[in-house]
Amino acid sequence: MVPVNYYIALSAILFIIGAMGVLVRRNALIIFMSVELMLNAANVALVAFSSANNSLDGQIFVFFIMTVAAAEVAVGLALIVAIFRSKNSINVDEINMLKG
Amino acid sequence: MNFSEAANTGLFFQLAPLLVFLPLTGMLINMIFGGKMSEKAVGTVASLASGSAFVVSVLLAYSLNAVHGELHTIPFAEWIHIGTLQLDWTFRVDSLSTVMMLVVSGVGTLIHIYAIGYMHEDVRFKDDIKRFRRFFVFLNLFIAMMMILVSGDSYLMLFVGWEGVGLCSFLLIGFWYDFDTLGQKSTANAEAGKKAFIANRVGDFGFLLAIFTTFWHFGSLQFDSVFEAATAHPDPVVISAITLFMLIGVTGKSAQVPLYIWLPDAMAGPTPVSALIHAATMVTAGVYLVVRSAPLYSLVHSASYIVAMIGAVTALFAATIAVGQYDIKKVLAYSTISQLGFMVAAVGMGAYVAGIFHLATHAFFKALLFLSAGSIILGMERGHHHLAHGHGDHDDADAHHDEEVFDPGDMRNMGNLRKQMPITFWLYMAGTLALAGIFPFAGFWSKDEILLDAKLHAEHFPGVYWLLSLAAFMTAFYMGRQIWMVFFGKERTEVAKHAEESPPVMTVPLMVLAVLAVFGGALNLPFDGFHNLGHWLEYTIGHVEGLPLDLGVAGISTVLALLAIFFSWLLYGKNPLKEGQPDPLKKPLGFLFTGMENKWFVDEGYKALVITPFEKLAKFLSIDLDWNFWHDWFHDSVLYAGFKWLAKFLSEPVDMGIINAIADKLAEWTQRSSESLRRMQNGFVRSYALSVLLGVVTILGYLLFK
Amino acid sequence: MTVDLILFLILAAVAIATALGMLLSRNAVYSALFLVLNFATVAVFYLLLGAPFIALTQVTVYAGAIMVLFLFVIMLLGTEELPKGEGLNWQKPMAVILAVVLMVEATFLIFVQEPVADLISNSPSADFGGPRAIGELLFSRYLLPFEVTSILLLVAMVGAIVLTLNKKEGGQK
Amino acid sequence: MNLTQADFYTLLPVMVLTVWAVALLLVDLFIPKERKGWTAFLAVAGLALTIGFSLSQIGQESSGFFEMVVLDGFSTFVNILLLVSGLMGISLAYSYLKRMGIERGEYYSLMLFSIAGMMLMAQASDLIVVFLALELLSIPLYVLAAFAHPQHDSGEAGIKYFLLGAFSGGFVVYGIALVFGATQSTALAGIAAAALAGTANIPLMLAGSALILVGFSFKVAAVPFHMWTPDVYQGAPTPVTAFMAAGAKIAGFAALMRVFSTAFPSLAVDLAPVLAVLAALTMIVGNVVAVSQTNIKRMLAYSSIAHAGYILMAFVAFGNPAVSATAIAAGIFYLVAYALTNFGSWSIVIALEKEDGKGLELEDYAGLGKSNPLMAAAMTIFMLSLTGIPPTLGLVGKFYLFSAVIAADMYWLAIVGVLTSLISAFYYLRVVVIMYMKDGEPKTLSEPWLNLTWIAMAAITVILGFMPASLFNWASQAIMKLF
Amino acid sequence: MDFELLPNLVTFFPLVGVLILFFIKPDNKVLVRWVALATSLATFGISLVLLQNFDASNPALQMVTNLPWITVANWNISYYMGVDGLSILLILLTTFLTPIALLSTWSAIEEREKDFNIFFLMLEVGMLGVFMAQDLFLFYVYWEFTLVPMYFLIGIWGGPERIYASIKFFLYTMAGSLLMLLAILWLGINQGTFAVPDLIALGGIPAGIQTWLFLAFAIAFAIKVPMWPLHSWLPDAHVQAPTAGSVILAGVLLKMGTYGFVRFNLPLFPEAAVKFAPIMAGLAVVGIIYGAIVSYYQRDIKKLVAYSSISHLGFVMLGLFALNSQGIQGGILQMINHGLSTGALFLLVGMIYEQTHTRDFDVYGGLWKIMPVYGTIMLVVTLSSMGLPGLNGFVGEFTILLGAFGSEAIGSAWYAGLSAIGVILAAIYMLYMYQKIFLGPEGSIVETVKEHGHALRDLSVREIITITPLLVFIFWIGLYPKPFFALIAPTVDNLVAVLQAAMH
Repeated sequence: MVPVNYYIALSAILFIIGAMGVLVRRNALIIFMSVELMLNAANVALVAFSSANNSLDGQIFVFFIMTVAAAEVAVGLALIVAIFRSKNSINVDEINMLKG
Repeated sequence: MNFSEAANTGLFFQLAPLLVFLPLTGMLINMIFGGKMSEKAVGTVASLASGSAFVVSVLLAYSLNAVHGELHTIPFAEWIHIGTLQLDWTFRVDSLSTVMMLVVSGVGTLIHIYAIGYMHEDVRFKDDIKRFRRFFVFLNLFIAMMMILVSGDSYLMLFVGWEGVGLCSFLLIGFWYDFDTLGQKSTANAEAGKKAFIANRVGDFGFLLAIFTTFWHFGSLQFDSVFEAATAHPDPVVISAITLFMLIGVTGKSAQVPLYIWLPDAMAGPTPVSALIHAATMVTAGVYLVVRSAPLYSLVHSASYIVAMIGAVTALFAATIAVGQYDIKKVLAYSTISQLGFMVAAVGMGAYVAGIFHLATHAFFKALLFLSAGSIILGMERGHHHLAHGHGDHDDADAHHDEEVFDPGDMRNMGNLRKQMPITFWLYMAGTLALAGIFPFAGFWSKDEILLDAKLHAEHFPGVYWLLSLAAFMTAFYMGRQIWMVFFGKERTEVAKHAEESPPVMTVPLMVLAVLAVFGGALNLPFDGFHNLGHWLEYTIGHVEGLPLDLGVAGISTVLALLAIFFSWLLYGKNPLKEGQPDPLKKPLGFLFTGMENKWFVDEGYKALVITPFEKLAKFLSIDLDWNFWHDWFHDSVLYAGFKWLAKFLSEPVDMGIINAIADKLAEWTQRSSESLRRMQNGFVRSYALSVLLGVVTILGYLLFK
Repeated sequence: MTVDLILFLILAAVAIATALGMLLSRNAVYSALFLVLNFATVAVFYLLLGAPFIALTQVTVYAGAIMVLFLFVIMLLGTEELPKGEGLNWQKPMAVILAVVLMVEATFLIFVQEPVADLISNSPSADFGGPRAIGELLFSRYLLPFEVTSILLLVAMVGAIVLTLNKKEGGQK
Repeated sequence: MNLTQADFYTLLPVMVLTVWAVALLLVDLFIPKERKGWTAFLAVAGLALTIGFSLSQIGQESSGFFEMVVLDGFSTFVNILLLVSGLMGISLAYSYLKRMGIERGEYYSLMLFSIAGMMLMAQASDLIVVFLALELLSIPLYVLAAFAHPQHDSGEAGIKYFLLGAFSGGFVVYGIALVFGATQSTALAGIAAAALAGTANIPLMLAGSALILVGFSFKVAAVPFHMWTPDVYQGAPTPVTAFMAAGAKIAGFAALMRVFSTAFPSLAVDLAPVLAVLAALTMIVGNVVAVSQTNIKRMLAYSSIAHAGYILMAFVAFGNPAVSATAIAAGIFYLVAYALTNFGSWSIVIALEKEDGKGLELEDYAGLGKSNPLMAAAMTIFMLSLTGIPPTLGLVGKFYLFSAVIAADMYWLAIVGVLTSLISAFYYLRVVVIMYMKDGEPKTLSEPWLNLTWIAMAAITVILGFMPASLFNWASQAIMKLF
Repeated sequence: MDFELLPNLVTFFPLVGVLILFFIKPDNKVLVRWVALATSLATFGISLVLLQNFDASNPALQMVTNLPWITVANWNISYYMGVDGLSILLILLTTFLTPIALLSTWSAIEEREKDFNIFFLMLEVGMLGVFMAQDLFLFYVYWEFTLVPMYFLIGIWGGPERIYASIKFFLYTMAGSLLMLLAILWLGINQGTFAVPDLIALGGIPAGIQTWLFLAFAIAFAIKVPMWPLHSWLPDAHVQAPTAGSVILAGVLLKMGTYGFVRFNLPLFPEAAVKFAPIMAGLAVVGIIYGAIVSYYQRDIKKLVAYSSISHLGFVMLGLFALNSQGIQGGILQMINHGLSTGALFLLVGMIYEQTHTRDFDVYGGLWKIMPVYGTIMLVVTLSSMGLPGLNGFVGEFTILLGAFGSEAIGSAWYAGLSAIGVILAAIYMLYMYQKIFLGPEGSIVETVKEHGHALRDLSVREIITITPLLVFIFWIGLYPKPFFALIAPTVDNLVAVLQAAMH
């Protein structure tokens, strides 16, 4: 049997990669995808814990997270599209009129 | 109840407050109604106010005599009561204070009367008639303050008067505040007043410390309780401290070395002021203070010696300067300093009677001299006006300003005034002889007593006698010089030729003073059965051995004085000074005379050592330290700019700034990142995310590894 | 080393590789596809961990629906590749440093401090993690969250419409 | 499944509001475009109705939905505060939207949804509900922030808020996962129980709680999770900003209070220093940076960050039963004070804002003291209150907070608080200076709802400044249930 | 009538005027002026009734109002007002100076007069409250509240640098008072009450903590006083403030600082007070000398007077920290004296400024001749400020120096000795000022004013009326200070007893 630690470690790695994506990519869409990866990593941890704890709560939570992710995606993509229409770019580095 | 009954029962003592309030009333009347009164009326009110104070003084003296000098204190008002600090305004009538009262109000009244005439002309020469009234207001105020000084029953009341007369001195020196002594527009007179006040304040500072020390060691400021406590527990350190602190006050008020510097400048005041305040009364307050504190001074010899030496040194020092002066009033001013030195030396040696005796005679003859000098100056002014305007048209102000500067007080401009101003001449002669100490004039007796004391106490007070004798010699010399220069020889200017004699309102009081100057010695003749002043003062300062006339001392001093006058005749009388000729002493004495002429450069020394450093310090503190450093640099640059910098630093988020700095150093991207630095303002989502992650990492790090 | 472990390691390698692929791809389409692969791999993990329902949802909803949406948008906007930008030079190194530190912290947390229970327990019942068990829970204990999610989706829908409709009407009125 | 009356009762206000919001969406379809004001009134009616229900619940306690949500004094207090904030938010928006040409019915629905999410957050007693409530409050706010898009920088505000919100949401989720792994439970009570029973993996739980803290800190804009705030506050339509500054903060703090004091009291020793440092950093950065701002919205944004720092001070005592009750009561009180003052000042910002997005620089306030003395006076009161000068509510709030910190013997934190208050005086005063001491002719908008808002807020700020006791008593009774 | 409520009436009566003013049209300047003046005069009248009902022989608080105000959790805040010997004179000074200051504005303030008067009356409320509050929180409220109107008075009606000055004033004061707030909170929480008399009665604060609390309070008050080196705000505020503002600032607001010391620092932390006495006295001495020297170098009349305040208040501080009855009584009386003299100085400077619009020494000179009444009054005030015997300044300075000289707490006569130098320096800078303005030949300003079409005139009747009351008190206190000391003495004796106990 695989120790739960390994799963958590994997989830941590994925999470960190996701976070890195937010930090280093300039494409709003990819940043967004990276956030999805972070959520996904959390899901892995939850399912692993759920299995280890022998409790379905974790899995249910994963389900909700997926739903929320879907909702976020709807709003997020709409926002990105809207921004693109006015700025003709989804480079987050160019979305910096507000600063100081 | 008849008069003597009233005197015997001490009823008159209740009049003591009037000493102060009569002059004050005069002052108030002139202040409030004076504007609508004629000059004569104003002068009369003021003179009456002062004169009535004299009457009261006489009554007090009479009553005191009637009760055999028994001390009387007349409580008048509570002043400050805090805990053990009980300060009341109580009048003290004893033999010492009555002498002072008599001198002050007596001489004062005469000078008031004289001033009516003097100021009448002075205000016209200076073209500001309105100021006539102000003069008498100040003068009355001065009398009131002087009365407080001499009649107070505690050190504090003495101090009140002490400061009060200082104020009057300031006001009167600066009376012609918009002129200088030559009548030119200037701040010089005002500065002189300020100088006097400040020098006096320095003295007062010492006096204050003396008062504090007294209070905290003897628990009171009332004279008798202080003396009682002091004699009960004579702690030499404390009493030395008190007496020496007091001495600072004395040097300030009585113009002793090193604080005398204000007095010569004080001649900027109208001449009656010089006579009254800066010769006869106020400046003797220091002498009075020492005599008043006799029980303290007699307890510590070292302090007394310092007092005596200061007096003696001053006497000689000022006399040397007087020799080199050309201004008639300046000579008298330095002479006053010198004579005050005699008095201080006397009281320092414990010769209180001699000191007070000289105080009184000096008041007479020095007032006489000053007022006569005033008469001379006015005479010169009259001559000057006569020449300038033909008919003495005072109103032509413009013409007045355009004239060449003429100094009516410069002895080099005079000469042979005996002819133009005969009355003044004779009066002046009386004063001069008294001052020079020629038998039998008043000065002879009092000065001799001091010299005798100095001689007798030479073992305890070494050097004093010689200094004083030398000073006495110089005194006779410079007075002789003055007489020859002013009254004899040829007129050195046109003005001198046209000088005019003064009116009776001025000369009559002078005559009274002249009489006093001639016969004043009668106060305390050194013969058995006389010693009147000594006996009178015994009531206050205890028994004093009346000294007999010492022919040796008297002879030496008389010979010295005559010799000095002879020398002066040789130098100034035999070959009168010509116009523009330098002083004959200049050659033989060389740099010494330069020193005398320039007052030994003391003023310059003060300027270099005290005033300039002070101004520099003030400038440094206010401009550099307080404003540039503290206000601008510290507040604006450090606090404000530092804060702004911090705000800016943080607003380009702090973590970014730090990271930036580190990154720059690590990778040496400095050049390349200058462009990105500019763009690295805010507004980048990714940077914000970085900040979030940084927070996460930090918090987790802390929680996991703490 | 058990088979499970070997399988895990292989899959983990794939998952990490695909995640890195997403992170590093210059082209957004590749990124999206890598992410789909990653999701699929993770779904296998879910199966391994006894969560078949979640695994299925992962594939259909996440990998299928959501990622397709992403692809759509990428294509729609034509933003597969961004022009090379300058700026924020220090951002990447800092991110890497932070990632490394975070990694260290995670390792410390997971393996050093009080390690989490060592083994995954065997699936206790056949139905553990199956649709039925999940469904029952969802409609009893988790009814409220379930309802909230529905509202959430509604809100998201409205929001998406508001944001895009705004533009269509020309923005200004 | 059997839903009981208790289930409904517990969540009654939230449900009413949600249903109303859904209904409003539908009704809005039938309201003509030029009459969108009706939607606003309907939304106000819904809020009023909900306030009525909430008021009726004062003093009631219950729990429902398998203890996923609770109703207690605390939640009722926060609910009412949130609903009132909603009311004010709408009163600010009513004329603004029309003026800016972005008046749409969805605005009000989205607001109601967001409020529902906030209320749910205050009532949640399970991490799953907390998470969902967080999303429910956030998603409408993302949309609202971008509501004026493409005008001004509204879109930018929206996307920044969204991306960073989602990013921080990831941390919350991962945190919850860790806590779940450590304690086998997502229920707040269950977590606390596991920790108490010793079955929990404490390091994991600690890490999880820290990540959850990050999420909340993001919502309340604590340093260093604050950086979105100025940009978003500036870019978002002003009424949204005002609502966000109050509502999101209240909800965030409410959840923080409930989660941390219910689920993690055992971690207090470890977390308190973290909170203290966060509070200090937040106060320092917020106040210091505010000084260099020239845009009033940005300045108020930093001010709101700073105030988050003050409120955070109330938490440093959490876990110390002797002082934490009053401390948290003080925190709630401060929240109220902040919310009221906040709405007051934002409403004046709106009154001066121009259609073209101008009128938001500080210099635009020059001469307000002359041209509109009453408004300037109100603004002055708000600024004084934010600074903490008597006779205002702000002083009392600071007084309570600082005394709580001192009671907890955290003197250094109190001193940081005091010093940063001093710094804050600098920029708040600048507004006053500009209004009264510089010349200008600012045009102000006079609109009944707006006027009502700032006049009422100014009055309340002063009156409560004199008589804060009853409000504070209510606040302290409200938090009793948490301990 | 229930006299117990008098303190409240005095404090809040100016609000009546504020209310009336709200309903007057700003254009109606005459009415605005009269309403404000009448209100302040009425307040003064009421404060005289207060004085009449004040039992000078009773050292305790009198006419007390003590109502619970905020009693939640562990805070017991009360609305606690009362009067005792420490405050009665300052209350009277406040009510006395306010109408005078208001009267002086009739020609000086030309725009927004209504606002000005409203702020001024509000300021009076705050100041009176400060002197009467006996609850720390209440005190803090009043204390901070005074900042606001003063801030506006400087910032709106001040000179060219008014904004800078007003902000500096605000921030400096607030900086100190925030630390005080922390100390207040510590006391309130740990001692269970905010009421000062109760706190004094409770006592028992450990010496170590007393030190910190003392410092926290002291910094707040020292900034207000201002003691060297925290004085940097003062020259700015004074110079920029309008005349009436300067009068009140110097006359009353600065006294809040010294009052704070004697009201709170000394009785609440007696041990710390004893411990700090030499340090505080040292700072006071530095302030005396420093302020005096710096004054001397000023070329702006107002600035000179401002710096002289630093010197004068140094005397007050020295007296207070002598911790004996001479020092403290002298200190309190000197607060009044400084209020009168410096208030009068600012008024007089304002009067000439209205005519000449400059305060630069260099253009002045010889005014005594042109304006004899003005010159004479100025002379009296100058002398009072210098501490000439017979005028009020002397009584205060003398008792202070005397007290400090023998103070057991300060422990060395050096402090008083050095401070006495301040007496010399005062003469130097005050006479310098007097000379520059009034003596010497006429300055260029005479011509300048003439060129503008009107000659310099002597004081108007209104101006004389404004200044005369101050002169009366300058003489009264100088000649017969007994009634004033009588009001202070019993309370101070009590205080001294506490301090003596702490010393041994």
